[in-house]
Amino acid sequence: MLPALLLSIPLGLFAWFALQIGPVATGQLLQVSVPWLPSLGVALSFRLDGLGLLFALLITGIGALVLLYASSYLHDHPHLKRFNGFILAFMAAMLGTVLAGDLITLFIFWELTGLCSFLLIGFDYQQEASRRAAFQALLVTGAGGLALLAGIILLGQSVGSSDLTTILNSGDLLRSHSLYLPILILMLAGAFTKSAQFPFHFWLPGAMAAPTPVSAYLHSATMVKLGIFLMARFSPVLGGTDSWLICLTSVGGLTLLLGAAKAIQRTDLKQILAWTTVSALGMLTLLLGLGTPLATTAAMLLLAVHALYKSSLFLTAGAVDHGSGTRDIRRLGGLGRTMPQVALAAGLAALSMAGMLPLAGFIAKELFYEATLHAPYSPWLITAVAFLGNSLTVAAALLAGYLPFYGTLKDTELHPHQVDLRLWLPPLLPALLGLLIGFFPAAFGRLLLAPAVAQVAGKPVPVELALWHGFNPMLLISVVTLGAGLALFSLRNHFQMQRQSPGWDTEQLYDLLLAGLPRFADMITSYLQNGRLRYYLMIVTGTAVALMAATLFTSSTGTLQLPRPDGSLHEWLTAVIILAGALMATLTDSRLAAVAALGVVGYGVALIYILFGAPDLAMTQFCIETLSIILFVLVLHKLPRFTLLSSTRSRLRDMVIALGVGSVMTMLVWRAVSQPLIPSLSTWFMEQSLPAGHGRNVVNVILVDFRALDTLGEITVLAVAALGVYAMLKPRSGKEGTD
Amino acid sequence: MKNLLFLPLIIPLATAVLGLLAWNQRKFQRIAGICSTALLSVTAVLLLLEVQQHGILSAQAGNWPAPFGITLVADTFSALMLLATGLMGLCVTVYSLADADSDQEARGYHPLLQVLLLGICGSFLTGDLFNLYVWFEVMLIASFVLLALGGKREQMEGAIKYVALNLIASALLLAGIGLLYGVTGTLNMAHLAIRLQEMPHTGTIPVIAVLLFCAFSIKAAVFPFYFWLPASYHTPPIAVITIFSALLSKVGIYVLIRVFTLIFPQETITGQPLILGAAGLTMLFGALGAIAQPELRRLLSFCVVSQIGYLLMGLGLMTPLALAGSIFFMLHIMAAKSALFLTSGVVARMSGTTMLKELGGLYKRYPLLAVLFLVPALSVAGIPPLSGFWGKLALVQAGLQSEQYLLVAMALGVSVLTLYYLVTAWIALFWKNQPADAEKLHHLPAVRRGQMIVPALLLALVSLVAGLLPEPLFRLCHIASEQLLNNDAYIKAVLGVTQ
Amino acid sequence: MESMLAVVIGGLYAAGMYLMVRRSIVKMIFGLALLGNAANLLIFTVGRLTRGRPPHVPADGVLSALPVADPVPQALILTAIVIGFGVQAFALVLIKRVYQTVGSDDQDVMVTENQGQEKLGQEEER
Amino acid sequence: MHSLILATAIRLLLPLMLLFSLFLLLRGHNEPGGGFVGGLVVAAAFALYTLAHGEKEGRRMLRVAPLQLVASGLLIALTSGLLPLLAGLPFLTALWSAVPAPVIGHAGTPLLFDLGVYLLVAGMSLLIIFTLMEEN
Repeated sequence: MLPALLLSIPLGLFAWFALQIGPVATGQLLQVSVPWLPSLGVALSFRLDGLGLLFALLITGIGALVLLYASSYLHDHPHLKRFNGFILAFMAAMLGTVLAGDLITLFIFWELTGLCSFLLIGFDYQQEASRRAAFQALLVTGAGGLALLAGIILLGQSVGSSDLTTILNSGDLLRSHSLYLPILILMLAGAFTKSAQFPFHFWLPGAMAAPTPVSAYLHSATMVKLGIFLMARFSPVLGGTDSWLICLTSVGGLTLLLGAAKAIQRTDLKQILAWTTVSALGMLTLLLGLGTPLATTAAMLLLAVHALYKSSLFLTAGAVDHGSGTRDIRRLGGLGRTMPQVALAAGLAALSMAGMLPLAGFIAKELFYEATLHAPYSPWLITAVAFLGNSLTVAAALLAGYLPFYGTLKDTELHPHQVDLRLWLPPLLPALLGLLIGFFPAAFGRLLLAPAVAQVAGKPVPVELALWHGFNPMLLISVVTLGAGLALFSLRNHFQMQRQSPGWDTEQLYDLLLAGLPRFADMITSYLQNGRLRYYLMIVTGTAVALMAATLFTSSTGTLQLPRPDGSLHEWLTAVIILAGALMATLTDSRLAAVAALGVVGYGVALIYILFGAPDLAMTQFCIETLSIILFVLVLHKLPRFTLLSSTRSRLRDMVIALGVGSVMTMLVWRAVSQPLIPSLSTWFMEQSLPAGHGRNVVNVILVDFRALDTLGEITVLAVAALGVYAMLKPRSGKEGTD
Repeated sequence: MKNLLFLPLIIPLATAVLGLLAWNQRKFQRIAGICSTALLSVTAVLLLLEVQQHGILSAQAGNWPAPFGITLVADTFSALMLLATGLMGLCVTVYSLADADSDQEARGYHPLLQVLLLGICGSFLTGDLFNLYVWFEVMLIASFVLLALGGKREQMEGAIKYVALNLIASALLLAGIGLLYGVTGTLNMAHLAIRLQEMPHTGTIPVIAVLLFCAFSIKAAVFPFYFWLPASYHTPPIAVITIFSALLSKVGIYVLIRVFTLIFPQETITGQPLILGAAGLTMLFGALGAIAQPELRRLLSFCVVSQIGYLLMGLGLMTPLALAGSIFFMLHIMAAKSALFLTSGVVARMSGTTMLKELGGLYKRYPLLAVLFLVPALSVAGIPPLSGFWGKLALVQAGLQSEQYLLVAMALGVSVLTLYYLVTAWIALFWKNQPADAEKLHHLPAVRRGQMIVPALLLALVSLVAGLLPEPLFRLCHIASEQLLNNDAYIKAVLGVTQ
Repeated sequence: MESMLAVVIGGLYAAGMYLMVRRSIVKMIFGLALLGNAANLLIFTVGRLTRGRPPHVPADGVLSALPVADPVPQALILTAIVIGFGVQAFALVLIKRVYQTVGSDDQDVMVTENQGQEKLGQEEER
Repeated sequence: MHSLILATAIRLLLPLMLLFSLFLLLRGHNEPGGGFVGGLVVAAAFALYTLAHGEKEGRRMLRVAPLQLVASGLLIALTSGLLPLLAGLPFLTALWSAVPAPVIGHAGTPLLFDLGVYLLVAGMSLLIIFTLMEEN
């Protein structure tokens, strides 16, 4: 595909979204909805509001940059076209999620982002690490996604609609609903997995196995922000409760610290950035948890600012890798001379990340501190957490944006070279945008931030951004933060030494789970599906009969009235003969005797049929029994003799089971025959047989006329049985026989 | 138009008879097989339309009035199942053109397939309980022979287990039908429904319900009755497993739904914990079984078991939404799972193995094949917007409405497991490098490849389209479930009277 | 007589069940045959017994007032017997083929479906 | 097995048994009997013949291949069910001749159906017996 044509898609979309800034800022809400599965109340529905617009601009804007960048970065990759396709699909899925106006629509696109990210993270599928990371990301976010599904269904059912506008107006109903807590937990499970919150954070650094453009796109601006988006989207209806506050601030704070601490222990550029992303996602969760208008404003600003500087840094990391052959900061240095534009981009982005004046990051950090200082509970603790996280972030920013470009090259084996425009322009643009926002914060705040914040807060919030607020506590903390960051940076060798001993992380838990699952499954399966037919038979029959017995004993009313044993001597004799035959068949160790015993049973049953008015049955039974005996003899003499294979113990066990089956059946028959007889169909058959069926043998008329369809099926069975015998015994030869 | 109801029986039976008469005319048998399945599909479409226009249809074999003669009934549910049967038959017959070897054909492969379809169609249409037993046996004996064709050791071992366990089911079924006749004096299902409504449900009737439930559950491969399925499904050729997995266990579920909504609605409600428990455990143990398998066909066989749990879930919940979800899920799983089976057959043909360890490296050279496996795999795992998602959505919604939280958690948890093992398999087949000592990939000739890929592609497309445009199909499923839960229309269509 | 036949049916089920769960597949086929007979006899019994009078219409076409045997269970059993015969014939030949291919009639040798089978049942029954 | 007496006896018995089987088939509608039992008698007759004369001779005596017998039996039964469709009646509806035919009384499609059963059962039994004997 032509790069220009390819780029025109995200750029066109970006331009369209940019045109909507004005209308949305004035409070317009764009909505389209088409019924999709009306039977289930599902509509494919979209709405463009402030929150969605902010995301949409980031998605399309950074998407365009990434596509441009990849056209150079992956230019000799055999699957570049596939890559572009995946990125565009991913972009569509992202847009669908952030613009969704219906719960199910939102979920569907949410899952699609996970799927596209699977393909993107595993893009270099030949590498084991890529496959592993892709699978991990899919599994973790997929599992979270299903929790989310349960959550949104409960949410929809509680409100009685899956339409987002309706839901966003039902905050009071939901917060007092009995299902509030399950809904919250399920939705947060989805959000936390997607946004790599503790304890699900590990998949994000793992996903760095993806090509750098993918990381830049997925892990800065888009996919990982979806969890944040979800929390922001539903904070007007789910937020504002204690559970929300505690859950989000604690998880966010923990993630923030964990990510930042891990970041400065890394030496790989992408790993550093990945862990700072985890940290930034923690900050955002923390801020959303606080839920004050101030915190919400800070969150939205930080979100935008982070997307800009982090995408820029990821792209520069890729450029460094491309131009020098490594991303290891211990080997790099002085790249500013060979690739000045990249160095400029990285420098600006790092300054924004560190929260330096006059970049956008500074404003975000000031707001952040202001929000934590005014937190609804333990403001000092939260501010301390924020301070620690920010200081570490400063150090990490220096590691990623300063160290590789200044000083001298540490590894002289490397031969860094300049990179082309398509590799340095994409990182430079967002970095410059960060600077631009720093200069014009008020316009940005009014046009983009305020509508988004209004959506998240559920009410209009005045947003007045300024670069300089004068000397206040926040500035003081900022300055101290910078100092602490510098100090941490100077101690970097110490931290990176620590890295030698791998610390414990929840990833090990995941690994343990993943390794344990097949083993557990194998254990269970080889226990249940053990290959031994007679256990299957025992379980199947045993369960069926046990269930029947249980029902028999619970469902019966009154005591069983045994039918009076009556009958003449020859009837009793026949019955005894049958039983004796059955007993002999089980006990004999001679095959011939067993066949004979079987014959005795068969003929005995035929006798019963004669005695009780069924000559047709008896005739058939006699014929069949005879034929069966011939077949048994023909087959059996080719088979081994009976031998005693089972131990006495297992034979006893089997006898108990068998007697259990027998007694349940006996009792069932007793019960059935003791129930009153209901007039059956036979009167009609008797009456109609001669006049309508032209036959006096009612059984035969039933077989060939009244219920001829049964007989048709029956003879089909016979035909196939014959065919089967023939097919099984037909010798294997190329030449076909005559029949 | 009532004679339309007989066509799904006449077409495959006549084709089978012609196939037997023309025993050595392979080409004729193949063409006849394709014509028959195509005709069957057309008939099913006509039936479906007819049912939508005129309501439930019934016809009396031999022109004897119900409940004395045998009734055939088509409602939306059975018409949908018939349509699925026709299409599955068509796909598998086409696939067999390339996949069935001459030895199989010389042993009557095509007529056997037709008899199998006959048994399935009969089971879907019949309104008579004993007649159902007959069709079950027709289906069973044909499946026995198809399973044993070829005579390899593993096939023989699988066949003996399959035969033994299914014959136990038949014996239970027969006893259950006999007892039910003894207690109620009738066999016609609509008539049974009326008579059982009038009778007190004490003594034998609940036991008979349990007995029949167990018998059908064996056929449907529900926990803990499913052992025969994984023990045998990995042994026959792919085309045979495909039709088995698509239709045989589904007939069991169909009959469970039919009998327990029509004849034993009361027992279904009292037995709800039991049914739902069985559903949950079927899902879970099926999924665990699939995870434990190092071989593709066994993995997919266990996957079949696992999905059956979801089908049973709808019956256990007994709400219109749940049943509609189950029916939708059933149709979805037929298409998606079969696409998966057929594609894995192509993979096996090309690689000469089905062991996951020995496979690999197909993504690079055959990206289309990778898509053809991935789309149905994701659909089975319930990833939107493929067909599996909607079925699962309906079931989960219904489960949450009925406050069956544990079961819903299980259904969703098993989804994750399904995603896990299917994607693991996909990675092993396509992304992973081919092991160094593996055989070179066989390149299949174009015609043969087409005959194998087109059916798989068609089924994958069905899953995709049913996912993107679910409404028409789902509405039909909803109508079907409404018809199932309101017996009156069925009874009126059969007996001509309301109760 | 029904009560006695119920015992016979139970006995047939028990014997059939016991034979089904033997290790030898040859015994299994005997078990199947007994189960078939048991099911038929069950239908016959619960369809209620009538001594001696088969469901035939007299030559003059006039039905007598005396009770006759119910023809419906008889027709069902006839169908079931025949189907059972077909299935049994097939199963018999299948067992022969299984024996020929596997080289044993011992069920416990037929466990190729489960490669890692050295886990259960090993401690038992040697 | 090559007993001369049996061989001769069966040669005489064979036509008689075949006649008896036809008798059973035809009277089945009114008295105990019918296509199924009749078919089994045919099978028994040929089985005995085969026991005496060997499997090859048995097949020769039967003239048609058992599988063809099975197929034609099924075909006849199916046809008897299809005929009423031509008259616009449901599948398997019985059609009867207006005037009673000699010997069998009323002739109708149920008789045709029973004939199909008869042929199929005979063919099926013989197919199995021949195949098993051939194996031995």
